[in-house]
Amino acid sequence: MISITEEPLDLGELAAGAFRPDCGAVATFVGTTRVDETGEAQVEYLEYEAYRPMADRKLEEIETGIRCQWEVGEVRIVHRLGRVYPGEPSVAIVIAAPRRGPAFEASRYAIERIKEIVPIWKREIWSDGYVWVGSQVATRPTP
Amino acid sequence: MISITEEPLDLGELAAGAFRPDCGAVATFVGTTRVDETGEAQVEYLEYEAYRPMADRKLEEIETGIRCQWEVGEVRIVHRLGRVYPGEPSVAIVIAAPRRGPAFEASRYAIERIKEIVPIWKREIWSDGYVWVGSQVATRPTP
Amino acid sequence: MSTVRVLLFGAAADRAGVRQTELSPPAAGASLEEFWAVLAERYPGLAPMRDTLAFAVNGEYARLDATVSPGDEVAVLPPVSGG
Amino acid sequence: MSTVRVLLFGAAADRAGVRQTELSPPAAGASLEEFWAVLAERYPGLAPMRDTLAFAVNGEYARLDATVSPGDEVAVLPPVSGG
Repeated sequence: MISITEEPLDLGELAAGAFRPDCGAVATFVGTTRVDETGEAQVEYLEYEAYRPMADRKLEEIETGIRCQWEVGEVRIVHRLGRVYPGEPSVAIVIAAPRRGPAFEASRYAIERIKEIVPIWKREIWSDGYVWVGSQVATRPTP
Repeated sequence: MISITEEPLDLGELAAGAFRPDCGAVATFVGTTRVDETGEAQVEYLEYEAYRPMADRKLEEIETGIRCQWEVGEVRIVHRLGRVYPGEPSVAIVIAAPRRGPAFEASRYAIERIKEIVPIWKREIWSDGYVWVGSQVATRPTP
Repeated sequence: MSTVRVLLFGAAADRAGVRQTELSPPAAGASLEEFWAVLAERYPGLAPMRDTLAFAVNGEYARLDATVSPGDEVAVLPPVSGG
Repeated sequence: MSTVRVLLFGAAADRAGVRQTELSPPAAGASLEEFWAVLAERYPGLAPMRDTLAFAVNGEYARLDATVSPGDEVAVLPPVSGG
């Protein structure tokens, strides 16, 4: 199950739905907005945008890549868009598999591939300007 | 936070409590009772027992081992005792870390070490007898 | 349709000052690289980003030697930063 | 206290037919190995498990050459199967 959404992520609900009697291992990963501080300034929130429907297709490709490489039961990937406050999850991955090795490996693979190929961008909104993460484009004073 | 309990595990609650603004990655692992079937027979439930307080101390050692090897914020390990039905979680591990590599590695390490050193045992209760997992001791007919 | 629809994202939209535009390919059978030259001329703020950008044609990553034809959708993609 | 408290778990308790017992060490300064011989004689069902068992003395894994003294707690641990 692949989803790109503006709604808050509920890991408990997402994981609970992935439990299956034939899967003894459920590995999950949640990425949250980490708060950096630079002197007086701080991150107020992050803003995510996506190129859809390409982003949806790339997430589906990642699920397909997982199913080709590992024996897994459930694959759930949810990515948030819009405004995400510090400490809130921006991405959640849940992999249920018969055995734990594939569950761990597939969840790690999913987040690495998301960061490589899925056309989603985030901007840190600081108290003194913004920064496009991963690009040298910003309005806030250089630290 | 280390806990050995007869209560059901609530992953959502456990993970939610681990989110921290200085930790951008939360990796979790949940082990559930996988249902095997052998011909007519099936696993009705599992029964876990522990040598306490040694088991508690070994879980604490695992937390210490994690904190020595990786930069992590929160470490939460909960293991159930008593009767656990198929599909129910028997163990939950939550690691919150500033970066995802240590979160993944520490959660994998935790489950591997639990299975190596923590004095906890499980018995599969089948419709036709029981099996001590990992020992050649059983009352059910040999498959 | 004689033009190409151009979508810009993230820092690229920021630098160009637009999120979407229409542009004609410079010639029949023009490559993405030739199309980029026209785009960068129109939006000079994009030019310095060149080496960091990826492109998609009709929703799939494309190389600079891909052909851009009228009716296509070209997306300008800064380094992705999801997760 | 002149005896050693013995705790048995999992398949070992099953085979011995008890989960807890008291036993005197065979001699002053006896090793865990010597103590095990007495235990296996008392509970013959345990003997075939020998190579699979681990032991703890006073709540920590112990080697067979560890000393077992009156007042100690010895635990008989089949292969752990938590998780």
